Amino acid sequence: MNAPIPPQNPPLLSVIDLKMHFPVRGGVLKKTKGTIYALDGISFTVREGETLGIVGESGCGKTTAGRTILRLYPPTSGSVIFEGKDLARIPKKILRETRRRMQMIFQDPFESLDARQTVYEILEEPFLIHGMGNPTERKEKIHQLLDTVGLQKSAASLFPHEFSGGQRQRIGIARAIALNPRLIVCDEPVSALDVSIQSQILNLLIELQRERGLSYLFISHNLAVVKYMSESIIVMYLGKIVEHAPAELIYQNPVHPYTQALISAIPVPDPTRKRRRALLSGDLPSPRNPPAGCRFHTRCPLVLDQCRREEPLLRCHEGDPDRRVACHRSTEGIKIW
Amino acid sequence: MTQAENSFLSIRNLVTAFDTEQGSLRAVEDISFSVERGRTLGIVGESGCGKSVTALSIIRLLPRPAGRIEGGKIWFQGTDILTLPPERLNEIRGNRISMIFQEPLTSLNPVQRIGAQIGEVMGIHFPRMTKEAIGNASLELMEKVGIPDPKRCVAAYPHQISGGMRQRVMIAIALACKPDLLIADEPTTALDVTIQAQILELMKDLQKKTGMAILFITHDLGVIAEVADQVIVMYAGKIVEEASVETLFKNPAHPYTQGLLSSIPRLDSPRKAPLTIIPGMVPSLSDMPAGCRFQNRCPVKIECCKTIPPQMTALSETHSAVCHLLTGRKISP
Amino acid sequence: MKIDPATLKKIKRFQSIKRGYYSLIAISLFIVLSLFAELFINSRALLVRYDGRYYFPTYGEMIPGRVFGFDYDYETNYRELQKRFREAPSDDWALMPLVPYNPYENDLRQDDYPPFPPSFTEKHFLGTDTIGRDILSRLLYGFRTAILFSLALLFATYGVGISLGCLMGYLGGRFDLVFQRVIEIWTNVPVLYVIIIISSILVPNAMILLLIMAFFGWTSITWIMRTATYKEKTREYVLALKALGASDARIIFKHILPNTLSIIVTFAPFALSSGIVALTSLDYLGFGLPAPTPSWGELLQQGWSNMDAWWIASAVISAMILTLLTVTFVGEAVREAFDPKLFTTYE
Amino acid sequence: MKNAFSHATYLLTVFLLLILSPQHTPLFATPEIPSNIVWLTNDQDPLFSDDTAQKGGLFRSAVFTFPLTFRTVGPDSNSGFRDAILGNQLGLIGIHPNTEKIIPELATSWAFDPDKKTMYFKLDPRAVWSDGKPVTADDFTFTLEFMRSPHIVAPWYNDYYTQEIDKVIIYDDHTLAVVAKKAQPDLHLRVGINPTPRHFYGVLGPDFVTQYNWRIEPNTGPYQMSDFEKGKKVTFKRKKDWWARDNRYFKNRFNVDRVVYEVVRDMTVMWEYFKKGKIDTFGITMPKYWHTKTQIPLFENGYAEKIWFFNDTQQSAQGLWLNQDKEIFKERNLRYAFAHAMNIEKVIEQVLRNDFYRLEHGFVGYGRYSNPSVKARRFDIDQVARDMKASGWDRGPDGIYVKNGNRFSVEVTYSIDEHTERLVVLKEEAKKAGIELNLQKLDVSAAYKKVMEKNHDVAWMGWSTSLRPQYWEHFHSINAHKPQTNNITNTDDPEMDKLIDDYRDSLDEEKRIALSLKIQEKIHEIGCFVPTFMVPYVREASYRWWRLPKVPGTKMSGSLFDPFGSTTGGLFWYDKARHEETQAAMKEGKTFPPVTIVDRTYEPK
Repeated sequence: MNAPIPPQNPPLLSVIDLKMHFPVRGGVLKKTKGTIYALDGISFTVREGETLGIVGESGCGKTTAGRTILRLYPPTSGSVIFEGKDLARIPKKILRETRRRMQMIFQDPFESLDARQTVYEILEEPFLIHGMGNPTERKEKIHQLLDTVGLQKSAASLFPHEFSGGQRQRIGIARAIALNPRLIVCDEPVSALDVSIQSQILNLLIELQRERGLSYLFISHNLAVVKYMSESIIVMYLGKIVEHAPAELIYQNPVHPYTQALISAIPVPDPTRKRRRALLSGDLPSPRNPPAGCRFHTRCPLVLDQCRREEPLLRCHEGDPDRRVACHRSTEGIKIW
Repeated sequence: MTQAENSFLSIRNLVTAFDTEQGSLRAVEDISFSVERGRTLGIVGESGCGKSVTALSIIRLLPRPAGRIEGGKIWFQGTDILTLPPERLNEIRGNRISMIFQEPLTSLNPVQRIGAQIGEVMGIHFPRMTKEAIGNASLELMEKVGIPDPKRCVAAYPHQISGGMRQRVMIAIALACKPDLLIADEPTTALDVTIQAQILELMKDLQKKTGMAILFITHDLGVIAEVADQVIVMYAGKIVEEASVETLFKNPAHPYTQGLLSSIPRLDSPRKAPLTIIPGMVPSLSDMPAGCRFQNRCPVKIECCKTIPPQMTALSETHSAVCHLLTGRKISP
Repeated sequence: MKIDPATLKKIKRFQSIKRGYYSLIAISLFIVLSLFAELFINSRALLVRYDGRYYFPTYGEMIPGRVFGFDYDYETNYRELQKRFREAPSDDWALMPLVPYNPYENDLRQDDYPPFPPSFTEKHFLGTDTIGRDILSRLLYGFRTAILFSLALLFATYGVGISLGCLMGYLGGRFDLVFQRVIEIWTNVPVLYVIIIISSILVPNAMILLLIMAFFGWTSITWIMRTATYKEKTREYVLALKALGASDARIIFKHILPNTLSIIVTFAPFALSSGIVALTSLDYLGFGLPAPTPSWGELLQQGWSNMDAWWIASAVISAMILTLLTVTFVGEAVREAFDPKLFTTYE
Repeated sequence: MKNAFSHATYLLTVFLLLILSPQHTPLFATPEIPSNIVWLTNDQDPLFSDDTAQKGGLFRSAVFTFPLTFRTVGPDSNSGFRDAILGNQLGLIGIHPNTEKIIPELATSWAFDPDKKTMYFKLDPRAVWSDGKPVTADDFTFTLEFMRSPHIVAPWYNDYYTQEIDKVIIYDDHTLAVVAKKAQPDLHLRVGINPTPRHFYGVLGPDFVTQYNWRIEPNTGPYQMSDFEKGKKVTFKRKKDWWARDNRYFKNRFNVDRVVYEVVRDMTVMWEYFKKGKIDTFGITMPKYWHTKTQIPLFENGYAEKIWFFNDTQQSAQGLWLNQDKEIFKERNLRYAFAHAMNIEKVIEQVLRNDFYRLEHGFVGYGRYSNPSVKARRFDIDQVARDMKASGWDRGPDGIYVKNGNRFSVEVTYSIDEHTERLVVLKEEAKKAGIELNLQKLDVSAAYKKVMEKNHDVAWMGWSTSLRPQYWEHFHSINAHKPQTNNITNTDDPEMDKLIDDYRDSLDEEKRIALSLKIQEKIHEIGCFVPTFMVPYVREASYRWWRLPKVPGTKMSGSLFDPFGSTTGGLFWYDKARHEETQAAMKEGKTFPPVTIVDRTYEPK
């Protein structure tokens, strides 16, 4: 197949073999009793003006990925190259400055705002932290921001709890774009919102991306939303990337059995489409004790002996540099439903 | 006996209110519907629309003294639940009507073993069962809800098992007394999709086997599409549309239902194409507009929506909606 | 700076709890009153006119008797002065406070022995203690001592507790670990005994007592603050601030502290009353502030050993009940306002 | 014993010199009694008991704490309860409480050696231990062994019996001599030691302290402990055929059959016990009790009686001790001014209800050894002004004297709660005189430590007494300027040293008395001690069926209802008829005229 290669934007963020292991402590002296392998060597690239989606179920490490990239957690190993600098290694001072250009939107729009501050104060905070502008300039900026995210100027004097969830998320977005970032990590930005509000926020995010050339790292458990938002998608399972592909392909032709199962499990709002279900048995194993070999082998319907012993590498699928799959049987073209 | 009294579960003109700092607010206002034996009725709506309150009203489990049922009738197999004395109520609760909740961890007693919790329910409702019989029945139940290695699970505490397993345990408890009606309030919302799929399958399967009726409450239209036979759409404490599941998804009549269906991105929707939106937000209970409650967000609002509350209009045998635009009109199936 | 509506709501709720609200007004009034106690209860005259000159003896240095024509160099006895002016009519006069006794002087009489019962003519409205000191005077000044002491103690323990607790919760790790153990050990020290031992060796003046009590009193609020901070710092808004590049200090002082404030406020009235109780108990046991500092504990001790002088015990016990009740009412109302528990049952 | 408590007036007990105690020596070949000695005895002195006294009855008393041990030496033995046990241990000789002459106890006669170091004794052959074993001369040898043993863990006794007593010489089973280390004027006060039952203790071992905690030692006195309930009460029983019951000075004494001590932990509660009739007597020396608390029907109806008995015994040197090493007290004028600023009279008149007497100097009550012409400085503001002016001090803005920025503000260290009310009055009065007192109340041991380290400005305290005035430890320069000595004023005066040295070296009583008077004048002149109060009496409340002799006590009586104590104890008796009469009256509501006895036999003029 010689699909035309689309022109690609230059990379903005490259993550190379990033690992984040959390020690589990216990006892009087808080000795390390174990390790949670939240991220166990992930690599990917986010291109300018594009969205990279990360999907996966709870505990797969997607949230950790977002936070580690922003170095809200100090990574165990690996690199996060942003604007040519390795964020995992730069000194705190430079990091603080760099953070202006990478921001985050959180799942819970109420939790992520300081309830004691007015919207004005919340939005002023980024400028104050970085010592930018005088009061008049800041005021003007804040009003602009409010306008950008579709809120009234009068909202400035109100407190977060006086808003509905969707409006709060708008405030969160306004804060995230206040410093003109280039990258925004969106961590489940709509999953706490009511369905009728979700679309408003998604539209806003798209609009902002278009206007400002933003890149998003879009994290969600909702494959439909991720697919809608992203150019390419990473599917994670237990701290590992199992599949990485352009958004359309992942839906049309998922390769990894986990991806397939995930897609088949998503309930579709169409009662007439009674599909065959690929039901996965069992639960997600604990990231404290990931299975040996392929991490998915405990639930995989296609499991071979090899899968139990040997960990599959994330390799290009069928020579396509944009498609990577970590499965021993990826070349066999088996569909599990 | 009226038809309502005769039916399996029939709610008529239910009004439930809560005392808050803003005064008494009606979380559920004048809703009526019925559920048939062996069928699944889905109630769908956004947070705060009154769907959970409806469920709690049915088994009279409202928090006191803030919440109370102000009016209406709830007929369950010929008895009006609202007039039952408390001791009779307990015979129905858990025995003929069971309920499962969204967060299985908080619904289970954290310091009691799983086995004991299942056994306890049976002990309450079948006082004549021996300990051994209860133990065996528990194991059997757990097997039935698909818990692998039930013997180990019996001895475990709730926090030691996964969320999916906990929800299965909840279902096992709910099924312990072979209820005629199962009320499931967002039973899969806290679960991962792969687990959700398992639970949904399980519920459908169990319904087939036991013939119980299910009242399935969720905000997820996708889930509704999979499980429900009949669907009620609620908005701001009122029912706005009721239809069979096929009709609803194919021919949504109420602008709100239409908006909902078109605003969610689907796996096959084109990337980053602007989504249809329902503008604005749900009015708060303390600040309900006169007339139609959806008027501030409705794209097809007309003058009378502002002042006159619309009435339920039957569009077909199985389909009715509450909208001025539909008055006098029937949509052919 | 605008008070956020959540707080405003709490304040409103507090105001609506009448018992607590009026208690707060009452206790504030008491405190203000006691701060200016010299104007109501004092042996010095408020105003003296003598030989065409006016004197304001209340605040400032003592005026020796000779200035007013007495034959002594020590402080003028203004009661006698007033009496003298009255007996020998002239333009001179002296205006005495409501209760013309200070808390230290012994109003002793020939052939009659204290404690003297309440007397309006003598202006000992609550009587005198066993060495002829005015009880009302000692009560009010004792209240001032106790409340100021408790407030100081409150600030000291809260100062330490809040900063340390905040740091423990925020920094976590080894710092937290070490102090956790320290607190655990600290809380197992029987504080009262330690204070008794220390204050029997050291001179127990107010400052030292305060230091000792603060030294052992900081743990509970530290623990509370640690927990609160811990909870607060894992909240997403802190993460958001970090992502914005905010410094730790900014996060702690501008965000975490204000958000944990309600917890501190809830505990404060109870801490205040326990401070009063602690000081009173120590004074009662004789390990508190040195004599002759006016103190409730000392009065209570006198009352206990002189049950027949009913006015001593009844005055100090009523005063204590009143104060503690008021403070507790305030505390209750604050807690109710800040953390309303709506009682819910299920049918 | 309860009396010791009720006299809150007695301050720090610094040394326990009070009692007779010494002891004895190893023996070589049988020694000969010197022939040049004169055997003495005393059957001439007046009796002080009452010959109408009857035997019988139960006497109930109370103690604050249960003793931690029944041992009288070693750790934890120094409780008030020790007096009860030791009260039943006789010595070789006693002191007549009124004439202060030697009277027999275990020894029937005695003799002095001209060397003024040795005293000879003949034991009463009838003397037996409570377990029936005879008391022999060897028991006195054993006292020395016992008291010198490291196993008793009592350094003070170890030291005393080594430094003061040289040896005990045994001539035969009932004849012995006790030899002091050095010649002394009042030898009999040192060598009249107690016996210790060798047959009871045998060889002492390192487990002595634990082994004898709760064992009851055989004794020679009128009572023996019969049973006890740990933490609650102790009962003493009168010996039916006590060997000394008919001795001249023991006759008609030690009358009650049983004495019960119950533990009552609080003074106020103890008073309630008395009012309920659960204990028989109560010490009411304190003004509060004498004047106020006894104004109740119990006394008004005559069921209980009050007695005020003046004694004439050595008075504790109570007062303010100025530390002359402190800058402010280096100047004599300032010491005088301080003394004149202490309004002791006001305290006596208006706080202490004239119940206390002004102590004129530190050595009152020592008979001829006391100087009646030394009078304490009286409160005198003008005199203070003169003294201060002479030293160049003036009143500051707050009325307190200042000079070069130094205020005349001194710290008064004290340790007894009840004294606070006296001190606050002194403080207010001193303020008028221009001197500021800062009251520093410390725990007893902390105060003691502070004073012993000479860190005080002014110490408010008293010393316990001995039979003769002791000057050397308090006023000799050899004890000045160093810690852990009793010269807490740091008196350092060559003239004083000379007088004290002469006093100590002299074996001639008349000369000693003359020197004693001189020293007391000198102390007054130095002005480093402001004497305060004395309480030359005891006051007791008792139910009316408890009877006392016509003169209810002796010159030396510290309590009228001390059931034991060979010198002054056991004078009272139980009147059964009156008890029954009173009980009947109480039941019927009949009353008796109230009785308050004031006995002024020994009142100081």
